[in-house]
Amino acid sequence: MTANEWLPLAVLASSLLPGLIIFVLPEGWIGLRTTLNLVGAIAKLVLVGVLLAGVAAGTEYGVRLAVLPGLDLAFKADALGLLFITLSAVLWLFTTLYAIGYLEGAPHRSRFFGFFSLCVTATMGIAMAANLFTFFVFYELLTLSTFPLVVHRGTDKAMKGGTIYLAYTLAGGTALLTGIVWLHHLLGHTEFAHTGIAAALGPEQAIQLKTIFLLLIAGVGVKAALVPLHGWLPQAMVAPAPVSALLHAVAVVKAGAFGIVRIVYEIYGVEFAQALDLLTPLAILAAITIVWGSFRALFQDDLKKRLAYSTVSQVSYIALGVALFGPIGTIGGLVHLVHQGIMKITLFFCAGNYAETLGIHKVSEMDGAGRRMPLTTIAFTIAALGMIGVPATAGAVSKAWLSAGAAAAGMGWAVWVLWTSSLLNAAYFLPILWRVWFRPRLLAWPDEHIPARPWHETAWLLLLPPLITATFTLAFGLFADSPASPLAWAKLIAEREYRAQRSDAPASPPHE
Amino acid sequence: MTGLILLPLAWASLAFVLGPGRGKWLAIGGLSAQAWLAFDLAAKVGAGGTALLHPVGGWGAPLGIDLAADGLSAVMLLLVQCIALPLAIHAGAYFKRGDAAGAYFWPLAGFLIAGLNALFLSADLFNLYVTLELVGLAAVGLVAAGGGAQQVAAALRYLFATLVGSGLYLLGVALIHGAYGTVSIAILTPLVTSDAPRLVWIAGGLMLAGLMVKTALFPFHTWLPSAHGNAPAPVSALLSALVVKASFYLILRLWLGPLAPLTSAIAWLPALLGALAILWGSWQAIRAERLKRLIAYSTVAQLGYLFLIFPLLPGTDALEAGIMQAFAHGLAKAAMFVAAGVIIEATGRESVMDLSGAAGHLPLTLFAFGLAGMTLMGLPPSAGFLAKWLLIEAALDRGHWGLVAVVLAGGLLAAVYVFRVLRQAFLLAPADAVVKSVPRRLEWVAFLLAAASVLLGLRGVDLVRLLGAGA
Amino acid sequence: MSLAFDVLLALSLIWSGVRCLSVERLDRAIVLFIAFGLLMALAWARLAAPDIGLAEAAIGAGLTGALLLDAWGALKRRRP
Amino acid sequence: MRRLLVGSGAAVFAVLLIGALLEPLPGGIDLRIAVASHMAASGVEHPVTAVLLNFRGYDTLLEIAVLLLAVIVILAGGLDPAVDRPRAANPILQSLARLATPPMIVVAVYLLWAGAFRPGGAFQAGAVLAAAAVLLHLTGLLPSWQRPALSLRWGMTAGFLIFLAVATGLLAQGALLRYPPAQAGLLILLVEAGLTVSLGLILAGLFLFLSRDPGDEE
Amino acid sequence: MTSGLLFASTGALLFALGLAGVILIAHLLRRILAFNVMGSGAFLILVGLAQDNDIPDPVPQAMVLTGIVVAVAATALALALTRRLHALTGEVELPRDEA
Repeated sequence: MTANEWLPLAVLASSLLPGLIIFVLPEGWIGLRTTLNLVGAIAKLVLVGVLLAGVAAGTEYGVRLAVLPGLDLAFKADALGLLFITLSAVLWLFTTLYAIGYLEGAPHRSRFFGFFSLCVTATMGIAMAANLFTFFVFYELLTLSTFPLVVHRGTDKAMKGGTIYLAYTLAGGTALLTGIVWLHHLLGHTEFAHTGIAAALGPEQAIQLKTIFLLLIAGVGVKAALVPLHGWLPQAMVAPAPVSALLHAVAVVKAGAFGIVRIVYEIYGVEFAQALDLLTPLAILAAITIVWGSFRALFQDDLKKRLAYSTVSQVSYIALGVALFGPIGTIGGLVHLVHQGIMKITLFFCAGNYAETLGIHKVSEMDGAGRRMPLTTIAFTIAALGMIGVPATAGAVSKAWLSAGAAAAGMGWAVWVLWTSSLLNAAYFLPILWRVWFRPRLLAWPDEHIPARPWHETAWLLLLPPLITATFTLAFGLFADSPASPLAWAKLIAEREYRAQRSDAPASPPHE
Repeated sequence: MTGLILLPLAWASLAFVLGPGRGKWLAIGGLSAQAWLAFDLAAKVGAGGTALLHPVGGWGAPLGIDLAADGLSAVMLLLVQCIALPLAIHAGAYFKRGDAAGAYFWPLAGFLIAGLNALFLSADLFNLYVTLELVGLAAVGLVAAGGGAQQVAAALRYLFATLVGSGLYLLGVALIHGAYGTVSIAILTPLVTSDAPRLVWIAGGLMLAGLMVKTALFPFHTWLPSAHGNAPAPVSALLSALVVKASFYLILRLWLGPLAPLTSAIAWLPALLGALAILWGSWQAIRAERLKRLIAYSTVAQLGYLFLIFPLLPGTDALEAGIMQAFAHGLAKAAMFVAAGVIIEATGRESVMDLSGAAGHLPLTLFAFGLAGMTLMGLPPSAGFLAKWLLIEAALDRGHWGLVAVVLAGGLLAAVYVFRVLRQAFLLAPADAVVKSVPRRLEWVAFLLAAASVLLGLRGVDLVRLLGAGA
Repeated sequence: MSLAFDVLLALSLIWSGVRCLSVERLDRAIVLFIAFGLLMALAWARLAAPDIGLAEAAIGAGLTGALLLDAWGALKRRRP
Repeated sequence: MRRLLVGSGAAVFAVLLIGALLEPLPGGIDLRIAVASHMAASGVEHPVTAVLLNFRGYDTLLEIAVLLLAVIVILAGGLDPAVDRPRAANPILQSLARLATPPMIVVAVYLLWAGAFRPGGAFQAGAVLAAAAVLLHLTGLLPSWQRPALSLRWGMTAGFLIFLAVATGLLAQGALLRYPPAQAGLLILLVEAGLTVSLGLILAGLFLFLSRDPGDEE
Repeated sequence: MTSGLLFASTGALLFALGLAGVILIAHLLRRILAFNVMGSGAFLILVGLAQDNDIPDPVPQAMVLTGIVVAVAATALALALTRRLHALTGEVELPRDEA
């Protein structure tokens, strides 16, 4: 086995093995558990770094294992996959740090971190899947490994949220499976390829292909929280804050969005999907989701619920980008995959901090929190402004490319959708910012935990992660043109995805 | 090949001579040797690509009885030894010294396993009847052993079902013998044609019906939940994982062998019953009050999948789907019953509603239960998923969308009852809950079996290759 | 002549079979069953199967009959 | 309603079956010739015994296992602490039973020996032995069995173990139970002798283990 | 009609009778009787059908001998369980299964 073959497996193993060991560790072995977690997370980052360098240089990483005759579990690390892998690996490290701080002293931590690691392993598998079959395997594993995290608190409310989560995702998985087996039956394989593979079938199969597309998108759309399949996401906010981070930024909704990208680009191929008239309905669905999510977010008093609806809306930016025929839209969608993750995880970290430190769960309780927890609130503010798309933040970059992509694809209406959404974003985030910074505190905090050292506004493990991710939010906006930015990588992907199908990759960024 | 029959017969009878409660190490030693023999046989069959034949007495059919091992037999034998050995280790820890239920466990289990191995190797219809009786009576004995009224009633219910089943089968054999003068499968197969006399059609129907009763196919399933739901955990595991598969195997043998020219007309009947079994069994599992009864009804449902393959036979992937399902369910169900045994032992409660907090106290067991549940739900990467995949592909191959729908619906229903348990277990424990400590070995057996049912999903290709040998 | 005997024997078999399953009293049913076993032994003899005849008489009628009677006794004694 | 349904179903089935039985059948394989031509190598002269212990001896091996299994199941079923009911001790019956026992044993031995060339054999012999035991029990001379002692367990299992050992030993001949024609007679007699004793004990056991009256309150 | 076929037909009737009995009769002891009648029917067919012209065929005869012994084993077992059930509950019929 060559290095190019085992590297992808090592990426999986770097979270799988620590996870399995953690499962059987006695609850009290905190030191070893923490070490395992961090060693795994850092090892993964190192491995991902090696992969990034290799893929940028054009090396191909891949390995496959026959599961049934004609059916392979296959992995590859390509530019698109690495975008997702890098995002998850980086955020996993911060989420782990945050979770260690957040769960200090809580029961069942071995179980929690075990499933946590499995969850990330599943995400890595999704990112590196070289065919739809492998994608599905890890997609379902992700469902299963997140369920125990969602219900971790063991309360009736947690169970309700968990059950709804399962009902949606398992039903979605069933649709996805149907589509995949059907496709496999028609094509004999489901390997991802830059030009797509569905075009190999003749036009007489158009109806079947459209039905399969519907099934596949319904399957991944559940996790991507496309309206009307989004109902689980607001319910799942009962989970502990690190799990919300996982659901909204690191793994679950991202897996769905990533699935849409793979299916459109590498199963159907953009050209063929366009020829089958699949892109416009997808764009419309994404647009509806964007507006509806933002609209619902307006009316949520529960902070995490508001953030959850915001996710519903923001993740569909990715789907919209994918559905905009042309490389500029693609770049916008892909870069938002990263940007949304960075921004949303910051928001959830901060929400967790408010809840843990002050007992704040509702927007209406947040008056004056900025003065009590200035650092947390600064991070929150940066991320919220990013979500709105204020210039100099990562969000602005995404929206600029998406708008340009919509214009280039001749879908002027999508530009309006983006503007509407930005206005709604502002409408549900700015009141929060106003409350935390400018409204005076009149009442006592609902449930305040005084930190051990009073000059810290909260435990440093809880504070550090949001500050770092907030910094990223700014950096990715300010230095979008740097070759190390997510935008540069998204361009690389778009170039590779389109090189096979279209000649001209975009050279210059659109004007903002 | 003969070692797989002789060894368990020997250790079973010696365990009886040793006396009540004794024979554990004899059994574990014997089963280890058997496991080696089964792998060896699989390797030989797989390498040679043809069936191995052993004419008992040196006479050869039709005068004598032939033993035959092809890929299908080899797979089933592997299944038996791979499940029996861990279960023996489990049972060794489960039954305490002086436990009435365990007093004769070893000889009974030995005869059961001997009967199963003999059944999977036999190529003679009447000899198969004897092995069926050996398996059936040993299984009844295991259910009844040392039990109270409920267990005895369950055993009696089971006894009559299995006797009716073997009676119908025996009559079928008698008619076949009357028509052709032989009971050797190999000789009968070319003799039976689609213009066979009516007697042969009746015989085929009787044999299949009898075996369906023994496999607890809906609507003949009524004996199963009480038998599997009331027996001690290792017994339930043996019964659900292996015993019902034996009669299914025989149905498959007949269907693909001597009865092949007669079955095309009725191929939809087993599939229809199988579909009803999936729906009804799952529904009952969803409603069941006791944990073990839930698992037993899940067996009723999972057996239904086995019968969905009949309209797809012979065809690509269909047989593979059935056997993969049998294998996956065997491992997973054994794991699940063992896990349930651990939970009941630890909490002292049998009802699903009383499971709150179990996940906190018995994380490994619950994890095992979850893994086994994955296989039952057919979620990847488990072997149950591969079975589902193969089944759906085979159904698509023939354009049978109805079967696809049933398979998918069954998976979702399974999720409902599996998560019903997991959900309850994840709830916080009531303050007054007392949890006994259980030997870790019990937990590990459940985990290993469950993990095997999942990991087999990564090596399905080997199973399929072996299955193709000598078919 | 021998066919007539066979027919008579077959009819008696059926009659005793039906009766032993339908008769009201359990003890009579068991006795009828033993008679059924003995008739079976005769039938085996008529079918040129003396080995089975012997076994049927000894095991089928004899031992099974004894077991049944003993069980009947036990069930009856304990009837409240 | 259920009675009517099942009853008429059974009737229809019987009619169909009889109809099919009376149809002419194509001539099948006739094993009588094969049996006859291999009798010389079977080691016995009675065809049924040859089939039972040689040609299809494997069936018989498993059948003994079933019988042994039945005893084990009865024991495993959980015997209550037994109250052995004293049988009505009728002195005349007792002396009759005492008188009858030795001849019954002789008959058993005869049947065993006769099985080689005429109807009879281990099963019938074992049954006679069991009958003797039952007779002794019914007259109150032999108490019912409580818990099988080691010797009794050996006795019930010995026949099966001898059979199993012979079957396994003959693997050296190239196949399970492949008797070399020269020694076949002797080996079969050995197996049958073992089986007679064990079958006698097992069949008696079926009765004597059961024939207790657990929890008889009187 | 040969006597073989006559007894085979008798066997068919007895089998059907026994089968109906096993299904319909609730009293366990009677059900055991029915099972034995059913078995006898199958045995008669096995030998009777092979006996079309009065020369005996030892192979089905040996099979029936095996079958009879198996049937006795099953009967003894059934009786043991019936007695055990009666000792525990005082019932001679199976209780209803739990829901």
